[in-house]
Amino acid sequence: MLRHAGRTIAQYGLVVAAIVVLNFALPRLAPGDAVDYLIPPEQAGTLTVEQRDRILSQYGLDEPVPVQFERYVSGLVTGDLQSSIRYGQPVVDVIGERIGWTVLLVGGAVMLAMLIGTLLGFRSAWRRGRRSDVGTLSGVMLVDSMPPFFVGMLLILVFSVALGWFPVFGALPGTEIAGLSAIGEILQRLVLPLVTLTLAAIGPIYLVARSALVSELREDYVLMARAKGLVGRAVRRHAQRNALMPVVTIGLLEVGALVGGAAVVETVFSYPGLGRLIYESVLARDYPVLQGVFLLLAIGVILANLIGDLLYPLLDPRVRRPPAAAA
Amino acid sequence: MIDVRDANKRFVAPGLRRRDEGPVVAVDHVSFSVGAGEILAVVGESGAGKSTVGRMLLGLERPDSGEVWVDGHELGDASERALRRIRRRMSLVLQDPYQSLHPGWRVRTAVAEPLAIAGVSQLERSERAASALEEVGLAPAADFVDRFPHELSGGQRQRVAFARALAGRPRVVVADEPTSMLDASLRRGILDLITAMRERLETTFVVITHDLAAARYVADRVVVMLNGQIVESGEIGQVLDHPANEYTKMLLAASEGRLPEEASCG
Amino acid sequence: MLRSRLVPRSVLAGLALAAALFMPAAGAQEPEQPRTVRIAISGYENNITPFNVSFGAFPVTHDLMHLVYDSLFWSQAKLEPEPWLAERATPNEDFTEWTVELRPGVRWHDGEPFTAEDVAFSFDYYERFPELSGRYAHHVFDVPPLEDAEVIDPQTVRLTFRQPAPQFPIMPGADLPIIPEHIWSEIEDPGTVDEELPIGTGPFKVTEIEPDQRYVMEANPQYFKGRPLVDRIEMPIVEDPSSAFQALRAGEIDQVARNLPPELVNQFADASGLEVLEGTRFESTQLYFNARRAPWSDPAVRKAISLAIDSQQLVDQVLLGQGREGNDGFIHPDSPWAGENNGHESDPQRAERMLEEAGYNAGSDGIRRDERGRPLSLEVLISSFDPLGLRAVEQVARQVRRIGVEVVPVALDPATLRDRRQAPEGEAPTYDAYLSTLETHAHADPDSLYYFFHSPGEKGFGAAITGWSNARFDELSERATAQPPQQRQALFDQMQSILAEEAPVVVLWYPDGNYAYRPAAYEGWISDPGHGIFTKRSFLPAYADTGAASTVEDVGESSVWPWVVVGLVALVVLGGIVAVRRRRTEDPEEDWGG
Amino acid sequence: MSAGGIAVQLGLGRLRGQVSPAGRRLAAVGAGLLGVLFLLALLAPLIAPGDPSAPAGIAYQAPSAEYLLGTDDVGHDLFAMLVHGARVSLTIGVLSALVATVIGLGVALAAGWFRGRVESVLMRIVDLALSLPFLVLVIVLAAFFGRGLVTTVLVIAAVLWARPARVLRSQVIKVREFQHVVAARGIGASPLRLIFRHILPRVAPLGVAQFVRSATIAVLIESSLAFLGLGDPSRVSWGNILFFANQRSAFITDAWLWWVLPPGLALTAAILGFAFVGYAVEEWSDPRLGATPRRRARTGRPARPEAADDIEQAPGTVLDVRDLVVEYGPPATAIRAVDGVSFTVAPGSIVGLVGESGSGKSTTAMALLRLLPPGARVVQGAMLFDGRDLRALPPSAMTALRGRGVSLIPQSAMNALNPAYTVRRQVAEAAALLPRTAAAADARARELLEFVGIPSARQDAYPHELSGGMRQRVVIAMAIANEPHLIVADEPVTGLDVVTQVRILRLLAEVQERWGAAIVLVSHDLPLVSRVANELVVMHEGRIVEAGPAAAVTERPEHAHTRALLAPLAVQEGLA
Repeated sequence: MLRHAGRTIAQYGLVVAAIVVLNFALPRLAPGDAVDYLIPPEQAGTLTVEQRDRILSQYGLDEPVPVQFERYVSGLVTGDLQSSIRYGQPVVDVIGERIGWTVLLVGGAVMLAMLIGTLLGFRSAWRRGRRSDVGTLSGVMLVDSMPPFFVGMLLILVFSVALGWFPVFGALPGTEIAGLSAIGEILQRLVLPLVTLTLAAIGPIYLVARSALVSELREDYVLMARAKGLVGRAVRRHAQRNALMPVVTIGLLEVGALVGGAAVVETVFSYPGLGRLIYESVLARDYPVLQGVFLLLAIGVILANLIGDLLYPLLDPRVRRPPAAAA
Repeated sequence: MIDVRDANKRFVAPGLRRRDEGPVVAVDHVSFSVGAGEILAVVGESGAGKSTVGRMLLGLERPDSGEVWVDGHELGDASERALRRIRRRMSLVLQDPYQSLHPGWRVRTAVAEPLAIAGVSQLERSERAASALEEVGLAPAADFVDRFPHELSGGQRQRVAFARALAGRPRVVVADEPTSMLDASLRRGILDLITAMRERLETTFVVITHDLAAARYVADRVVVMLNGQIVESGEIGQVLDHPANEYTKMLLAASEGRLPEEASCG
Repeated sequence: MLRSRLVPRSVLAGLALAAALFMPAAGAQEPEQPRTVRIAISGYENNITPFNVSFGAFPVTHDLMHLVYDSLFWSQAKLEPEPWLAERATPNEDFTEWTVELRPGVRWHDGEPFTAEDVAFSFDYYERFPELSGRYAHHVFDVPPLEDAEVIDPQTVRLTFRQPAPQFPIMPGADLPIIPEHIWSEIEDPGTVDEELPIGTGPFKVTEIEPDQRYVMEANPQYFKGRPLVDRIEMPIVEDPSSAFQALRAGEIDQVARNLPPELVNQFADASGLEVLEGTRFESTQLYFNARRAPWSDPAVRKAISLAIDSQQLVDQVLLGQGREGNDGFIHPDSPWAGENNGHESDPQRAERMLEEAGYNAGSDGIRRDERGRPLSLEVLISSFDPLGLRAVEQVARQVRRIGVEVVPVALDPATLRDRRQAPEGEAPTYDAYLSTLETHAHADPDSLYYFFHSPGEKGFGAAITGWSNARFDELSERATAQPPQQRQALFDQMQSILAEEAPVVVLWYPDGNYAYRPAAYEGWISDPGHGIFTKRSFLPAYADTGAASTVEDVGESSVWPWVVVGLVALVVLGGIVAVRRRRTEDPEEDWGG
Repeated sequence: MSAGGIAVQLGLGRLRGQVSPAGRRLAAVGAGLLGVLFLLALLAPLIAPGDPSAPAGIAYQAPSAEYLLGTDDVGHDLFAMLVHGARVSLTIGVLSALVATVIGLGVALAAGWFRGRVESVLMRIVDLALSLPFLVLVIVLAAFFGRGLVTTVLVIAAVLWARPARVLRSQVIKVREFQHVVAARGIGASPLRLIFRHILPRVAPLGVAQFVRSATIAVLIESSLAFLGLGDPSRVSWGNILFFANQRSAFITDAWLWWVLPPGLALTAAILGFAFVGYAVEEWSDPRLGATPRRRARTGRPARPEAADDIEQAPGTVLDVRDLVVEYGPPATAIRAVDGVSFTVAPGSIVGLVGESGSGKSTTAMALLRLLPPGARVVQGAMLFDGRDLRALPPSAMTALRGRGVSLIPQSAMNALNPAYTVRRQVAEAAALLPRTAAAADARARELLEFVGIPSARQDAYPHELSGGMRQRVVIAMAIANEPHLIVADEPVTGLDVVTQVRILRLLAEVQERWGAAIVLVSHDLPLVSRVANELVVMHEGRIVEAGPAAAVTERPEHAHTRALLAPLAVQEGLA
């Protein structure tokens, strides 16, 4: 057990190390640097080399790459993620201001998508081949096939502009209000982006839930459950429990994909999440922010794996209590 | 022809299992030998390590310790390339006739595969494949060469598997439970095929089976395995008529539908 | 465990809850509330100090900051800027010294009095941090170089320049935000982001900063030009222009601090509840040649391309007529400095003749070659986020192809684009040309021709921008900068003629300014040339349009089509519910199959 | 390119599962959508001749006869743009997916073939690639290579390859152990031969599924990139049309109707086409998903069969099967699996139903419980049980009967237990069918498990912790939980080793003695069954060839087939 844990940790460690290196290298491989973004175009061409270097030195970007890397790594060790070039604030603060919105939006979307996708998928699997299954299947695939930005804009058009039910942009209430009404308005502004992102995430979860249950329903224990006299829900319960594992796996995989993928939706709705932060930081070559966000994402992916490792034993006793070797 | 000396093999349980269970012992200090043209039956329940022994004979598994000599070559330390050369003089027949043939290949292609590997020309290949098919009782071969496995019955498939195994005129054939998936009425035909081949080609056979009746029917000698160890071995008549080991006795009794009353819960 | 039977019920419950929660509150605007205007801005500007605004990344930067800070003068690109924090500024004979008398009784937002010390400190401070202050500082350290700022008395400061600075009231007088000494003297790193920092003398105080989401400002009741007519400005950040105008149309905001895109002008002008105000924008979009690189170093090639470009067609096609054709003399036709013979000469025949004469003959593919056989293929760098520019290059390519020159657009993200424009020290940049847009400063500042086109030297940037240099132009511009702007016109005319003949840049167009707003929220908007209507003067009683206060019914404009979609969606949903309900009555479990 | 076409080309039709009718319908719709779009792309120069990016008319025109979809902001003919855009979007989709799948396949083969360290390293890289935000990659790569078609394809492939790699790797590992692969290795086949002749073709169906799935994502990514302004704006693609539409306020004017909806819907149609086809390919590549649905479509619901009022159950029988006919497949081409089978079961007796595979014995058994596999149906006959015709019972009555009146010990009892629950819970669940308190059901479960030989110490085990024999005992405990009159045991000892087989049969005999239940014991092993059965029914090709008391049948087999079933080896060698 210990050796296994040790190896797992070592592997995760390697992944993190690789991510740290990539986080550092990838943004720097892109042409241009922060100064190219910071300086107004009409002035950009007028900077002398010395002036440019002075600006770069402000952000420690004039040092040789190995020195920068060393500073970055030692900063990581001490928990210092440096300061954003674009925002002038510590990266921790910049991310801190957005992570809540991302958790709300992406977390909410994943949960909703998991819930709806699983319910619909199970329902489809149970009625597979019948009209309601084919209807749901093609409906979900249709929704899944619409580019999220397209969905988002249509939603805005219908629900914001035509109906006026929901605001067009932003996460925060337009005016300073407190308490319940503020929460209400925050939720109200969350609805459209959340719906868009949820719709974008439901597809894979639904399909996995459906196919997982379909193949579970072919298992002999389901036949046995029916043969021993169980009906309807009791039979389904047998199979659903076992079909949950792949659903959880895909759900956790979706989290990572959605944080990045949310950039488009967050742009359409001017939602201040991490996806948009990544997008803008890439454009601004804001290396410290990129390093910070990617590290966070990497940790998130690893956490999702860990959560998976914790959840699987709950879902599957074969993981929890492996058979004795010689059984 | 075959000489296994004190071979050991352990497996680490794969997958999600905890690692502290310790490795599963598959083959535990096994030694036996088979003479040229002999038929050896390896008998035991599932999980006794029979199949691992079979795979070792082909170098598909390497022993952790001990030596496996086949036709004058030691397989345990041989390079992959050398192993491939040795294997070309050997052959393998597996249990499941539904899986042991490539479902997308016609019978002709499947049977000719060992010949293709040996570099036999296209023309000669199809001739020899046809004659191999007729040798195993699929005559006329022309009726079968263009069929796909799913167009054959289980017994026919297993015959095709034998035709393929024998097409390259191997010195040694390892047959892993060749009859266990077949209906009772087909079993005998396959076993007869093995003895016939031995007669005609002097091929050495290692037949792995849990079926004592089948073992008695084809084999010259038998090795009885339990939990990776050999518990008894010898001339087939000798062992089955006068079993010395309790386990062998129990197997015999069960195959006759009797159970020693003291036997514990299975 | 999950029970799929619960789906419809829980969904319905959720919908009901959502509906209860999200029904728009009726009568949001109560009479007792402070007058609030909601203006969508296009980007986050940090804490709105002159050192931290997004370095000019967004066009609204300037206007946003001038709500908080004041400068000594206020310019509307006129010859005589309006005194603002200064009451008057008097030059010495050769314009190297300016004595500035300040307005008395002005206070900072935190109550501290504004004095000459602050002005002197500001000039010193900008000079200390030339790199960081973005567009503001270079006016101090570069054009014209400041030598000394000396406090004469609490209301008077004397500024000494190393060279004659005849245009001082306009630049930097009208541009440079004056910052409070008592705050900034403590601050070593001007890039510090501190929400307490934005203390100015301006008409509005910053009260809330939500990064990437919004700013809130409140009126400065003690403002020396009178209490602003608006009590509170909320500025949500909406980067996507489409969303911003959607929000305006949906009534979520009252103004968008952007130019109304040409395609929306008519629609918004006709929309009930919205009004569109025209105003002069000192803005231009132009093609810059890299004049260091052959064959673009050949004036004949540049001019030929300029002649091949039909600027009016670009305006018609891309700007839908909402703009004016380019001026070969560069300066905006509405600028007081514009030359006499405005306009763009389009003459493809002459262009072809010029190229023939210069020896560029067409190859078999119709593309002309230079003497070394290289095709005249102009790679134009352009920001992939500039749709109008992308469209313009597309059209230019078509026009220029007619004279045998190929144009290859290369769309890049802005940082990459700027990177491509640079070259390692001592080497010439390798791009051919790029498209870019310039704002007010380039057209309203009398020294702009000097900055942009003088050969590299103490003050000129010319080489850095285009690599173009011309001795005659240098001489003319040097003479011009030494004179007060009012007396330069003749020189300007000559300089612009040179530009027109040599074509280091080709101005494609000057867009019209159109600004949409919701009169129901606020209707005092005025247009400040070069600033649009999002300018502090729009909120000041002395300037704002307080005329006919016609009540406008605030009805969200809507077209019939979204309703069709709503109807369809509703139908589908209803159909789905009916189908689901019908199915639910069937028992999926059993069948007669067995 | 339909799934079927690929299958034919690769000669893989026989490798895989079937595609369900629903899957076939979706595939047809998907192939139709893609067909139309590909045709549009192919014929673009004919449908909309000329350069689509040449300004055709006045900007912002509504659709008209001249411009079917109106014009955009600079007067491009949007219909021409749409048609030509299909080329770019589909080319990028297909090419990127191809590159990604090939890379993924290569990585999967390398990892699955070499295993060990190579696999660890490769799979870590896959993990890494899955967690990389693609936006940065896109900008970096686009900056290095420019924004051309090739770059876009490479960028998208760089984002996409990891998923196919992961999925295909596990398939490679599985296929590597397939018997024909092992056999080929056993005769000295070279790695190249193994990979290209054996493994690749069998991984291919999943590869095709992954390719189609990648194509969906690729089309989506391309359009998203273009929409974000990270594409090549000079390329006429659907995403690019949408980019300009959004940038030029199409959503605010009515222009969205002809400027946004068509490319948006075209994108949706392309992605949906790929997704539908991909769904069918996935069913086809994974036998677990496909095949016929469990029940027929709603329209095909047959009328309730007439209760066989006129037939009286033979006296002194617990079960009286008369002239039972079961068919598989569509009526026109139906195959008779059971063809006029009649037999009776006396209370408390064991009837051995014996025959080789395909003889119809298991179908008969499952028909008794009305748990026939998909596609099978009883077309004739009566199954009288306790005076009622099982065939004619309404579903609710049949359900009520299962587990109480008739119970089943299914084939492959190894898998008949739910891996997620303890065995005691599963037995208690069966016991709780009768009105019992939870505690009583649990007590009953303990008692039953004790009876079948599971000591209380092992009763809280999960199925996987028990040996095959013990699992079969648990299944028997479940079958007898409510003291049914009839137990149908379908091949209860197949797959167990010989010693265990005998023990389980002995247990069944005990069950019959102790509870007095009649047992229909289905098996292919006549000698084995004859040891416990009172009566034997021998089946061959759907018909009964011989029936009678066990002793009579085994000692004086009349039918040649019965003789073949009776231990052919033993006859010759005299064993047993």
